[in-house]
Amino acid sequence: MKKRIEDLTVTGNSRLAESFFVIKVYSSEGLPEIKPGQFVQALVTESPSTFLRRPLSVHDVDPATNTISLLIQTAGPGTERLSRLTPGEKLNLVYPLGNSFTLPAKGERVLLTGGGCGMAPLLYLGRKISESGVQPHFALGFRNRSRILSHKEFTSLGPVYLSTEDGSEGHRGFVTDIPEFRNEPWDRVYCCGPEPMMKAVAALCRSREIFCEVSLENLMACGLGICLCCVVPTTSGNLCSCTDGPVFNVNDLKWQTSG
Amino acid sequence: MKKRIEDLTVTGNSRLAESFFVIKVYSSEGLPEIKPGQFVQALVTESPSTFLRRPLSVHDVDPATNTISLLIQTAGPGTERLSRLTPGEKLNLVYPLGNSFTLPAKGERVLLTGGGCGMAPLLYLGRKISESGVQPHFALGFRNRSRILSHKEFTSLGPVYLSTEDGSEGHRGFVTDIPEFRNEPWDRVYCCGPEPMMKAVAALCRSREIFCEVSLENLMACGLGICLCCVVPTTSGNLCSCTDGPVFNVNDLKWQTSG
Amino acid sequence: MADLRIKIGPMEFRNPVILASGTCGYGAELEDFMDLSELGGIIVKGTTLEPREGNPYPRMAETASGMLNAVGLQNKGIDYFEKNIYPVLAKYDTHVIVNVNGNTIEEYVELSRRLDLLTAIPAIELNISCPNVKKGGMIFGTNPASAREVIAAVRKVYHKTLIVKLSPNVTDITEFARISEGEGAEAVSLVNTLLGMAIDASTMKPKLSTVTGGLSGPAIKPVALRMVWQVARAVRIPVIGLGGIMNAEDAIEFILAGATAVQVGTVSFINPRSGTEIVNGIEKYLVEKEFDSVSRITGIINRN
Amino acid sequence: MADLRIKIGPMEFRNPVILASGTCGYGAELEDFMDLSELGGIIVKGTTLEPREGNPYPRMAETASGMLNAVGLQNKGIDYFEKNIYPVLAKYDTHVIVNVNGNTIEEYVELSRRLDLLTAIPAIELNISCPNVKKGGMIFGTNPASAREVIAAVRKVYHKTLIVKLSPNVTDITEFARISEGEGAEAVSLVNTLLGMAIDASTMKPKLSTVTGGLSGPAIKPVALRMVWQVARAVRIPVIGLGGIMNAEDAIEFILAGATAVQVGTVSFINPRSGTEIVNGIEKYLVEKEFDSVSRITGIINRN
Ligand SMILES: Cc1cc2nc3c(=O)[nH]c(=O)nc-3n(C[C@H](O)[C@H](O)[C@H](O)COP(=O)(O)OP(=O)(O)OC[C@H]3O[C@@H](n4cnc5c(N)ncnc54)[C@H](O)[C@@H]3O)c2cc1C
Ligand SMILES: Cc1cc2nc3c(=O)[nH]c(=O)nc-3n(C[C@H](O)[C@H](O)[C@H](O)COP(=O)(O)OP(=O)(O)OC[C@H]3O[C@@H](n4cnc5c(N)ncnc54)[C@H](O)[C@@H]3O)c2cc1C
Ligand SMILES: Cc1cc2nc3c(=O)[nH]c(=O)nc-3n(C[C@H](O)[C@H](O)[C@H](O)COP(=O)(O)O)c2cc1C
Ligand SMILES: Cc1cc2nc3c(=O)[nH]c(=O)nc-3n(C[C@H](O)[C@H](O)[C@H](O)COP(=O)(O)O)c2cc1C
Ligand code: FES
Ligand code: FES
Repeated sequence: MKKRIEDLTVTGNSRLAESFFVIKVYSSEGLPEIKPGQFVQALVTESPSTFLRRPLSVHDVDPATNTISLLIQTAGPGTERLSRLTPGEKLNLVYPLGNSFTLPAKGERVLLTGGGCGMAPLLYLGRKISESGVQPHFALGFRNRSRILSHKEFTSLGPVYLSTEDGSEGHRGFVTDIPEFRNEPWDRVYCCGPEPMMKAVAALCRSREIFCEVSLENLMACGLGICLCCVVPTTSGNLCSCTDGPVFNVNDLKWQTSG
Repeated sequence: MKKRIEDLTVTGNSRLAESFFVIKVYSSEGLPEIKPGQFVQALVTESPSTFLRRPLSVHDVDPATNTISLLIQTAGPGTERLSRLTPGEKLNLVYPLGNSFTLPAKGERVLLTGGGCGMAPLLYLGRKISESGVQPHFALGFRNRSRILSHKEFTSLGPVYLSTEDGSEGHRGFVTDIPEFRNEPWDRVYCCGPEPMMKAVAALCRSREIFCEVSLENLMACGLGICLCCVVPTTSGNLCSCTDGPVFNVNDLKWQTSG
Repeated sequence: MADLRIKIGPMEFRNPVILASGTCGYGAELEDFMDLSELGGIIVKGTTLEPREGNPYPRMAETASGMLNAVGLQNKGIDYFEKNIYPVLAKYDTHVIVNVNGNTIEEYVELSRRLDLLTAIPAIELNISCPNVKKGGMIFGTNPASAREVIAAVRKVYHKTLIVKLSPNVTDITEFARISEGEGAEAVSLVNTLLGMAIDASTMKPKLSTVTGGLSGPAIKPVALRMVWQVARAVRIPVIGLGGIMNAEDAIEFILAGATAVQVGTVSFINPRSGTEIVNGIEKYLVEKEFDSVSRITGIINRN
Repeated sequence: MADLRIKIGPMEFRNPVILASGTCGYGAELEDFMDLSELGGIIVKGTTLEPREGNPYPRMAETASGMLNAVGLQNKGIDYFEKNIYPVLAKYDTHVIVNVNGNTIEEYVELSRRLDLLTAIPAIELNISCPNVKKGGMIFGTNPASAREVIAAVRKVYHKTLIVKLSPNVTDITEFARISEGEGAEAVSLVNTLLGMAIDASTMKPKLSTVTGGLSGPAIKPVALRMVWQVARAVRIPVIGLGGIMNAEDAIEFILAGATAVQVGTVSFINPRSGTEIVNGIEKYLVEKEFDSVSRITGIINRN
């Protein structure tokens, strides 16, 4: 799968909630094959304090229209500028980058869990899992009711369980407090979200010996494996989260030591 | 006259000709007194390669609507960004800056001459001269017919003589080749334009002992007299063109030595 | 309310924000934009014994997140300063510090002696780091023996607060800080500009009349911050940090790295009221983080 | 058509554009974006005798028009290189140069000796300027005696083209260039990164695990250009210029200042095909300006 650098055309920008939005970009060259869990490196123009590209997970792919969706949370000047993209503008991407989630085998019970912009890669992953004939379940965590992102598209793929930290909707607490998460016999759990969430999910899965993959969001300069800035300590030494990841099996990560 | 730093609101942006445009900005605080020849320092946002403010002459002032006009030529990334300003956007200015042209006495015969973006300060100067009861005449020079800027507003103030380098409209040659310039008994000549033009005008005026003021466009960092980067050699030593100028009487300039 | 006061030698400053030399004129130029009495102090233009015309135009080139200057210490000399500028400065309700320059040790000494007599000037900043003059300047600031000699000589005749302004164009800036401390300076300030250069590819010529010039602005902030951190760990006298500060957050970073005070330079060209904005921003930060004084965060990154 | 060929020692390069060490991996990572055979050469990752894990995460911080890195020479060591990487590199139709690092002179020498035997590697770049390792690295590049010693020692065992990569973190870089020339290096390359630092005001902590790191990108271009200009006037061996080159215009500025060739570093992170774009841009410039070869403009600003 060749990586490319390409000017895509913004075809949509819709706000999901305070500080979350979805950008759709269209490739006139025709999209390459993109695997769930892969990401793009987006060039942010017109933002004087943004020097490097910004890594963003592929949220969804529509091969019929050659369109990629990106689910973005405003975190600073770079994402703020992206939030103001309007249809017709160009967005230069280097993509597709990184490895991908391992798809389940037929008949496995799989849970996709995440929160905030960590939901980004889960939609496309859920779609691919669903296409492979397996039913994805989703466990999504939010701070409170007002921070809940629209998740219609998730619901169309499988059951969605919600948690909010204050209990204002769904189960009170974190995703790991959702009864379906704790009690059902999952074969695989996929997770993307803030580091504490991923660590909690990983701990739960380890204790129950569930296969668990997480998608890391380490700081990146290149996204191409040439700067070695995005490393994560693993059982096989420091690996680049941009090429050996961003998806890692939690058993390979040395999380106990790094924080 | 106090200088200020203020967010003004863009109320208009109209293209005059290939690479020339006029921006109108509105001050909700009410404009201070602005003298002809003064300039503003405009903050260019969203242009990563533009670090410093950009000096721009006041092209026109409408005290009734608290609006300033700027006539701008696209020269690089900073002015290019300004050319894309749209009504409603803010433009942060430090202004009013610099000295000003010396207004003529009643009954004097005055010629305002310039070319390209050097026309910028001449409209407001012409308006002020006209308001003082003196008839301004204008001699405007252009490369060729297609580069001629719309000058309706000049025409409404006084006679306009044109020159083009290729003779495609008006007199062939430079402004100094315009017969009215050469032959009429001017008491005062005011000039703003490319350096070769200003030097030619200055030489002609000196030889005929005509009072002549030019507005310089030296590179500036601050526009406030604090960086000492914009100096011009004068008979009284190096002076700041941002505070002692931008308007200088040509007799005070040591142009012979500087190039 | 957080206590923003800081001390440098015997001087107490209202707050740690000082306008940097060569970027605030004599203060008056910025009075339309801010109240100078809200600042910790101002360091006026580089001053010399004799008047100087400075370098030929062009003296400035914009660079990525910064600028080069080659002003070359244009000023009217100490006689003019005493007669025409000092009387104005003497009325300011803020610390006014003079930036002292010379071609020779004798010139530095003579100028310092004259400034020692001006009661309304409580301190001088000895500039041994100007990259834009052929003689003196950075030559003193990049050679340890010369640095020691000029600081010692000035110290003998100057009895008030002596700040030495260090050059970043050296292998080991802590060496010069230690020399300053050893020779009795009350503080060091750093950094002056980095020696840089710009070329216009279209004309195939250098952009500055002097070819090289001094680089300032955010581009140099990482280097300045590193040097401030190194120096703060190497000496006990207060460190005044500068280089690329554009806002309160930048200023706070220097303080966290160990700077007792900061100077704001190039930013004044872009935002002429940044001085007081930075004062307010530091106060806001302290209040939000629940520190009762700025001294609580000075050098905090080195504390454990 | 302009002749872009340049020579460094006995080597002829197709054109003066070389990918900089530590910013192009082993070349393969960029092959999807450009044809490496269109480049003058590539300098692969900093290599050491023994494998290295590098520094802990975080190793990177964005700065104004630049970035800091603290990778710390993570690599798998020369054994792994010979067995697994060299066979791939040997097939490239461009000059492949290895960036050589060590903790001790012995390590530099042993590594150079091993590389001398690899026939498809026509040159090494001796990195005496890495700011991100505790031992070796910049310590050799900021002390003239150590620099001389390590260059002399490597020169004895290395018989092909020896390029010495100089540190900008020195008072006088021409001294190190002259030492390199004196000890028989075929060329010098400059600059490596400037030592810098970044702090996160909200967490009150340094952004890098190592506190300080190496600054690269356009922020440092004015300093790099100045040093290249100084060095080009100080030595007769070719100078390879780098530091903040983002496009052909930047590269041309280095050549006008006296660089025989240029390296492109950090820009590859932002535009992974910038290498060939810069080659094409230089050619276009020469044609427009009616120069028949790149050598006609090398150091042109010094010619009158
Ligand atoms: C592989 C990968 C995939 C990602 N996918 C998405 C996505 O789909 N949607 C999305 O909204 N974001 C995603 N991110 C995070 C996103 O890249 C950052 O939020 C973005 O770079 C911030 O840029 P900025 O200029 O807006 O903010 P900055 O000013 O650069 O940063 C603002 C704050 O965010 C922190 N930050 C910046 N980058 C990261 C990071 N990579 N990880 C953690 N903290 C960071 C900074 O330290 C700072 O505190 C992903 C990151 C990676 C590495
Ligand atoms: C007092 C004053 C008044 C001015 N009034 C106007 C005006 O009313 N309208 C207008 O269009 N322009 C005016 N200018 C010039 C204007 O400031 C520059 O064109 C602008 O700064 C260029 O910015 P940029 O980022 O677009 O181009 P840059 O990329 O900065 O520069 C593009 C090219 O223009 C040259 N250049 C930049 N600034 C100047 C300058 N000050 N003088 C000469 N060449 C320059 C550069 O060397 C470069 O070759 C004025 C300048 C001054 C000093
Ligand atoms: C135009 C200009 C003139 C300067 N003149 C002086 C000077 O006379 N004396 C001095 O010590 N520093 C001088 N400096 C250096 C600044 O005081 C300051 O050390 C440097 O610019 C770095 O800080 P900054 O990045 O905040 O500007 C000058 C800087 C600039 C940009
Ligand atoms: C992430 C990173 C890793 C680097 N690794 C090395 C290295 O291993 N050896 C070396 O000599 N230089 C290394 N450098 C320095 C670059 O080769 C180059 O000298 C420097 O980045 C300045 O050039 P630039 O501004 O074009 O990037 C590295 C730079 C970066 C940004
Ligand atoms: S981000 Fe550069 S190697 Fe991963
Ligand atoms: S532009 Fe700074 S003094 Fe004139």
